[in-house]
Amino acid sequence: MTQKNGLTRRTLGLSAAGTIAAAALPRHARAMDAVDRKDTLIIEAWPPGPTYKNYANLNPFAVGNDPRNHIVFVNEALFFWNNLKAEHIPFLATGYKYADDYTSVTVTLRQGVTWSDGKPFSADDVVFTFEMLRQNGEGKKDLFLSADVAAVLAKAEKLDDLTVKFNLKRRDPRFVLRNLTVKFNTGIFIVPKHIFEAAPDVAAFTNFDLEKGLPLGTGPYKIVLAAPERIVLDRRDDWWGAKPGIWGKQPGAYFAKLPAPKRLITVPRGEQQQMAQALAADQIDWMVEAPVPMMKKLLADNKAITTLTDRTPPYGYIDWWPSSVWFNFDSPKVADKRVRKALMHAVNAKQIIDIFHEGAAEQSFLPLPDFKALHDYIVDAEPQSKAKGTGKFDAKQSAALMTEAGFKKDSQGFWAKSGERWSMTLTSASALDAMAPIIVEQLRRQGFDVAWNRRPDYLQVIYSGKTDMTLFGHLGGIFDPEDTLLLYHSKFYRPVGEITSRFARFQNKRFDELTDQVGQLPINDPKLRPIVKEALGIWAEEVVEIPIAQWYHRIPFNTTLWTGWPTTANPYQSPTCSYWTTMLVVHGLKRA
Amino acid sequence: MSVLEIDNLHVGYELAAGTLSAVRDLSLSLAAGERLGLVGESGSGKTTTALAVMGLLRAPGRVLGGQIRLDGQDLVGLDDRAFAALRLARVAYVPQGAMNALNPVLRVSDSITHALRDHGAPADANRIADLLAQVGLGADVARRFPHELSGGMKQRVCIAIAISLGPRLIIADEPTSALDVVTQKQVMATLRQAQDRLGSAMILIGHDMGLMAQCVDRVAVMRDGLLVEEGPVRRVFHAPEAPYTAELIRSVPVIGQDRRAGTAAPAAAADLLRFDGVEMRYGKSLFGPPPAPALHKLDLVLPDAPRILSIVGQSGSGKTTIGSIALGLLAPSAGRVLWRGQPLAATPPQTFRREVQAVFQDPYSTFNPFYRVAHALSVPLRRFGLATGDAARALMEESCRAVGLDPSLLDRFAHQLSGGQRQRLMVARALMLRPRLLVADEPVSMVDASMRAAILDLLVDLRDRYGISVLYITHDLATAWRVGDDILVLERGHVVEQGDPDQVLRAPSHQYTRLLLDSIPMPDPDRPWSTAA
Amino acid sequence: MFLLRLTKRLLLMLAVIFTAASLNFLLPKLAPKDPIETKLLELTETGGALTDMKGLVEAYRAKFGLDRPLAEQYLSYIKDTASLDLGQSIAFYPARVTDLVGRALPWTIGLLLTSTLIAFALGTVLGALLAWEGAPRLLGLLAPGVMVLAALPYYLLGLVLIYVFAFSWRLLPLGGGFEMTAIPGLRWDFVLDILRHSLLPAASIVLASVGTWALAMRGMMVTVQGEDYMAYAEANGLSVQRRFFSYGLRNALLPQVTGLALHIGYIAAGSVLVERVFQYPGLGNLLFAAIQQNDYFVIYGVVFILVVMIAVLMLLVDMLYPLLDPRVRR
Amino acid sequence: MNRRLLAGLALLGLLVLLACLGALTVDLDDARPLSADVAQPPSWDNPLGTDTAGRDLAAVLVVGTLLTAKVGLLAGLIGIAVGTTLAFLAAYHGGWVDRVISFAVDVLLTVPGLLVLVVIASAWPGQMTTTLMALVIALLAWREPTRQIRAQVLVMREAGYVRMARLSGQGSLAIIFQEMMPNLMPYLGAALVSSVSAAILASVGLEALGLGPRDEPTLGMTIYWMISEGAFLRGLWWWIVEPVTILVALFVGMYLVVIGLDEFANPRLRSLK
Repeated sequence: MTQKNGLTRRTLGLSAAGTIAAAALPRHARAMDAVDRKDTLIIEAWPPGPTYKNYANLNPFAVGNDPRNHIVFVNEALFFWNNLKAEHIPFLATGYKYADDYTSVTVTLRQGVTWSDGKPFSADDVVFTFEMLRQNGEGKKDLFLSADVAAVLAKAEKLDDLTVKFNLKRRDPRFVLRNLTVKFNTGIFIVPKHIFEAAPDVAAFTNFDLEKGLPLGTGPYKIVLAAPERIVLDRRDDWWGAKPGIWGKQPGAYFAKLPAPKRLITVPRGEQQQMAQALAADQIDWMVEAPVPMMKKLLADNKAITTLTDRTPPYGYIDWWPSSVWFNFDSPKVADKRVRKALMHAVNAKQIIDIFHEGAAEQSFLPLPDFKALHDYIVDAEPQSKAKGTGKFDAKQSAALMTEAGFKKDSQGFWAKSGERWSMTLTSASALDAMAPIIVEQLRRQGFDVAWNRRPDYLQVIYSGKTDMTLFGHLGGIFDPEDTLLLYHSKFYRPVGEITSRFARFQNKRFDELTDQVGQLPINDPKLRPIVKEALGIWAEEVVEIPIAQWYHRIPFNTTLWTGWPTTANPYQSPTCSYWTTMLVVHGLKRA
Repeated sequence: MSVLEIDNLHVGYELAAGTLSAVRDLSLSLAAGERLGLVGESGSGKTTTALAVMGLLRAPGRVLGGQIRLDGQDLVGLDDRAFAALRLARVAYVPQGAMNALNPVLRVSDSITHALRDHGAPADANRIADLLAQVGLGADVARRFPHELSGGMKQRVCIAIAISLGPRLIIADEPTSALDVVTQKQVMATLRQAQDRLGSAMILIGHDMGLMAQCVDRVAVMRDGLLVEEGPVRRVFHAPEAPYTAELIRSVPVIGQDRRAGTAAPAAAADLLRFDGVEMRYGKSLFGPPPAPALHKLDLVLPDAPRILSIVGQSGSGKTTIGSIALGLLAPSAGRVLWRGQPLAATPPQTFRREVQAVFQDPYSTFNPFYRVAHALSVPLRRFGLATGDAARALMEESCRAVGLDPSLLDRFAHQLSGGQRQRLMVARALMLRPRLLVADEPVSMVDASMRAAILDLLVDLRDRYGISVLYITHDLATAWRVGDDILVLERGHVVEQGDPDQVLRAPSHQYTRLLLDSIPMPDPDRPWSTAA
Repeated sequence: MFLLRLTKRLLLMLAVIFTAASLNFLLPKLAPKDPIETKLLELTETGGALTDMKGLVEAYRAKFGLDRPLAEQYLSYIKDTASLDLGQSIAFYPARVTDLVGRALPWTIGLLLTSTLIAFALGTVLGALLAWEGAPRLLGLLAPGVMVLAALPYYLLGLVLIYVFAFSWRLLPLGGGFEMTAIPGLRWDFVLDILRHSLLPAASIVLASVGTWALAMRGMMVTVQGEDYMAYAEANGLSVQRRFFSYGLRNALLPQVTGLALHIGYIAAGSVLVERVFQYPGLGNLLFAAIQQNDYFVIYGVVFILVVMIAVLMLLVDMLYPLLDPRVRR
Repeated sequence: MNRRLLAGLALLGLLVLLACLGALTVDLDDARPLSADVAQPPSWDNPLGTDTAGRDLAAVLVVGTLLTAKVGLLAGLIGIAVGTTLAFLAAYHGGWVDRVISFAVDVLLTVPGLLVLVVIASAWPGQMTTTLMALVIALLAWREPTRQIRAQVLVMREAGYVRMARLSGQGSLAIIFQEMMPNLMPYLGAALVSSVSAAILASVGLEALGLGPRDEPTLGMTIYWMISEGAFLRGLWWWIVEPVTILVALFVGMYLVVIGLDEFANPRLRSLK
């Protein structure tokens, strides 16, 4: 009797729970048409779940804005970049021309582009977007990326409705690629002037009001529902890009039609095992990322799951984030080059790759990702790195260097100097949490008393230089090595305690000179190769870091409902759903 | 025909170690309208007998033999359901602890309704009011909760429930032991009237021979599970056959007999303890009205000579408060307490502690369960620097012998001793410390009747042989009369009368004292309770 | 008299809330983690190096008043909190804390409140039966199981349930509030979906706490059974049901109810881990995310709500207890 | 001795025995990464299998049990010591001391413990260790003991033997330590074990949230790694079953001891077998 009672009570209680929860659901939901699951693409989005904390913010320049995934379906950029093919894709723009001295650039815009409210897209919008950022960067500084724009842009001016001239503060042959082109998680989307100019405080402007048609963009999707747990976008069949003739002879003909999914649903990033199971169960179509062991399990569980390299290793493509153990040049513990080198020879990158990547990655010898655009530079510099012993596991040499530097092993087998054990800390990026214990253990086995420092404020520890070593990736060059070299440029140096994004705190005059020279030359200039090679030689000589491995983005997608994903044979875009180029992948999908 | 017949009843507890008999060879019979007193000390088997009749024995307790017949029906071996139906409907029970017998979260009307309904009887407001009226309670009582009733009212409610279904037999298990004498008398009257009206038989269980003499037709005396004596009340009281019965009757102190007063008060001796306008209010109230005083401006003098001062009053009269103040455990809200002419606050605590000791009502809780009982005696010896080691042990053993205790008891724990032994130990402790003043707060109220006289005699001994003054606090006028050199009667914090017990109790001038005196049940069926109540 | 007691009790409650809120202000400030730097560094970690972080940091510090002296920040915090203005999130600027909390609260209350009440009801009856002498023998077999469950923390049980029901047997979803493909709305299928998702987390809470309630109840019931009124009820031949429910259960329940109110107050704070394990979109998850980013204002907001909830519940128990127990009515 | 107490002690004893046996037979250095092949099921070489960083789980569980017990004991002991002291101060002294202590407990009981623990854990300049973890947990571990023991002392203060001790000239300290403390022992014992249990609960919880000492293989960290490295999805059952089993045994054992001691301290509960 009791049990029966209990069960009914439970059911009653739970339905009460359900009603409460359902009642709390979105005020922002609009009446929605039912769309078949077969026409729906479900994407795991980047911001960590289980909820979007900021789902009602579609302002690309708001600092606290996480769901940029949705901005990418609503707003579009002047240019995109396809990293896999090193291809520049004109989008809202059709082309650009630098002045001879690279102090200005003129961009021509595409004809026939319209905002979702029907108003034409024009040079006014582009000028407005960039001038707003520049002025903010010179003044209030509270918009995302505004300081970066203000650092280089003197003024954006409209020449005519379809032509914009960007006057620069200095010679910059990479202005278009860096600022007008969207790739990975960088670049600037164009926003409508007639909406944003009405906002009194752009930093606090949410650009979100479904009733009023906000957010308003040029992109092919409009948001129909935004809730903490879901964002739903429906295809706009009046998208400008679907009109015949508008793309001219531009390659990538897949633009000239409406994207196939009638509806996109994004869910906040979940716990990996949970999302993997959802993917295997066809509940979602596209996952942010899966590490190798999980990928193997996924491929085994569901025949419809595939990756860029299909069902074979490395199950993905190289990302801009090769992993390294970075030395903090301001730390007295690693100030001696022999110590750095000894540490380097104590690390066995092969073993790390075998365990962490289950063998599905390559060791790296440079701070550069092996991109198509960077491959030549790697070919140039890798032999010289190897010659200097970079990335070589050699316990004997490690010990010899330590002895040479005046160290002795203490009773417990750890290196000590004048009786004092040489204790060091290694701090890791969250994505490398599982790699850190392996490295720490390798170092300890060679007598280095290294402790893994994983504090809740690890980012501040890293960027303010309060650790001896950092296990991290590289957010460097994409289309050429300049951005990578800038990671070591001393003009960004800040003393320990102050935040700087260049946390190597490396200072080398010659290296600075070479980097500055690179910055003056346009990409693909043949003069670049020897300069870059010399700079990377200094990097290897000074043992700036211990390169570990190329970082792979392993993105599983489910072909049960959607096919046409990028493949090695047709790498039309990086298939990463957390990148701002996601929309271009959606353009390529077909219904299964 | 008899309502109840018990033949050779044998009740025992079947334990792993063997069977422990609680009642043996008990035979009794009871006719309609008859009242039987079942007398005995704790452990004598009287309550076990009642439980057996009602089928309430709990495992491992069991009826091992004999018969219990109610109106000719044999009850032994009935199942739970049959017994449940029989209870209240045919055998009603008036509990001992009426204070806690009523479910605290139910209104009186609910308690009555439950009793009626569960026996298939209708229950409505009229019926309830009628029942309450039969026990002398107003209809408004029905809406009240137990905690809103006085002890006497609660007991009456229990009587109302007991008679609600017109039972053949009422078992009243010490129904008034928690009540003061005045209320006891009223409740017993109500119970008897109700029983008379129903014409049912009644068993009154108790140990108070006075009460028995006043209330029952026949008396059965039990001891260690055996029936010692049984007979009409007059015969038993006037010519007890068993020596045990005689001892029980004798142990009831009676005013006017056997007084053990000391010497006359010395004139103009120095004061030992003096209360000057002492007043006590409990609790503080930030807002609201100030709480009523537990003690009104009290003046009290204890001369510096061995005397026993009896303080008498009902519960709530403030007598225990006087004891606590005298012990220095409680500071008065107003007035002064002088110890040998010095304000108490100015007396060195160590000296004062040595000179004033106490014996409390509940001797069990005054022993720390963690230690052997010797601890309670050795600590003050050490603390007051009187003796240590072997000397202390010798002293403790000596005082044990002085109160008639085997010194080997010192090495036991409190729960291994009887109530009387524990209380004697406390007296031994007082004796050993030779204080000037002993505060004895109800020292015999939780002790079996036979032990009572012995302990009271010990108090007298303290005075006479060791020169210790005693503040004897009690609700029992008879014992106060017996040992007191002076008496003080308290009513709700006021002293209504004080002086020589002979005068005060033989010729009370205050009607409250008279009321108390009249309410005492005399252990003599021929001296009936006066009808004054 | 009642009003007086209420006033006094209210004053005490306000004092507790005020002190707790002040403590709440200081705690996150103790951490070396700067929420603005953290936020920007997170952007840097994924989005490439920001050239001039300093300017952004300062702009936002001024925006949130974090550049002012601590005492001044404290005063305005107290003032805002007193007027129930919980401010804006730092990490999700310009989202309002009230909105964030308001969105999370129903999930937490829906899941935790109902499962706690179910556990309470089941546990109380079970505990009472375990102590009841006339209860079926079979129940005794449950006792060890109940004891094991009582000893286990929610999250451990949650992990076991996930492994068995979600991974091995794939009967129930792994976590989340509702299906990935589901479109929220007030429809039956959606409500059912929410129920399906709440089954495992609810079960882990119910199972893990049912034992605790049962054992507490068992103890009280044993005590109550020793009371005179129980013996008296039996001596009056009252029915078993009557004695069990109106006499035993009813009286043993009193301290349980006090426990329940306190427990409800703690569930939100105490079940962060359950919400984490099940990726449940409630207050616990919000609080944990805020703590990770040291998002002062969200922490302040969530903790303040929790503190008020607990304090009010304690007050309610104090004030309502007399209704349950007539003895303390004055 | 009652059955529950015995069962609880037996369970805890078994854990201690296993830990000791393990400490003798297993190379404890194998609890560090790279000690064996990764993600291997139980085998002759690694009787309890290995995790994805190549830790030998047999060694991990031995070391982890000891470390977790250390955290629990340290925090629990501090909590109970501070709690008892404050409780006696409050209950015996009364007046404003009592009011201040009770108010502090009231306030702290309304603040979510996790928040405080996380904040303090991250405020520490160095890295998290098990000892630090224990100290952090101890910061809040005294609240419940204070409240419970205070109530107990308030009742005991009224006992006849305490009154008697005062009449025997015992001072406050003597009354507390000689008269009250011995009778509180079973109660304090139960409070200590629940305090240890609560501390272990808190530490495992914090660790499972990723806030634990990453360099030390406590049971909570084992749970953390097992979740974060996808043991569920990859079906590494031995990695899940083993730490969970030990934690269950630990919690159940302590729980049985607590209720056993409670029954000991509160004879009324004894009547039920």
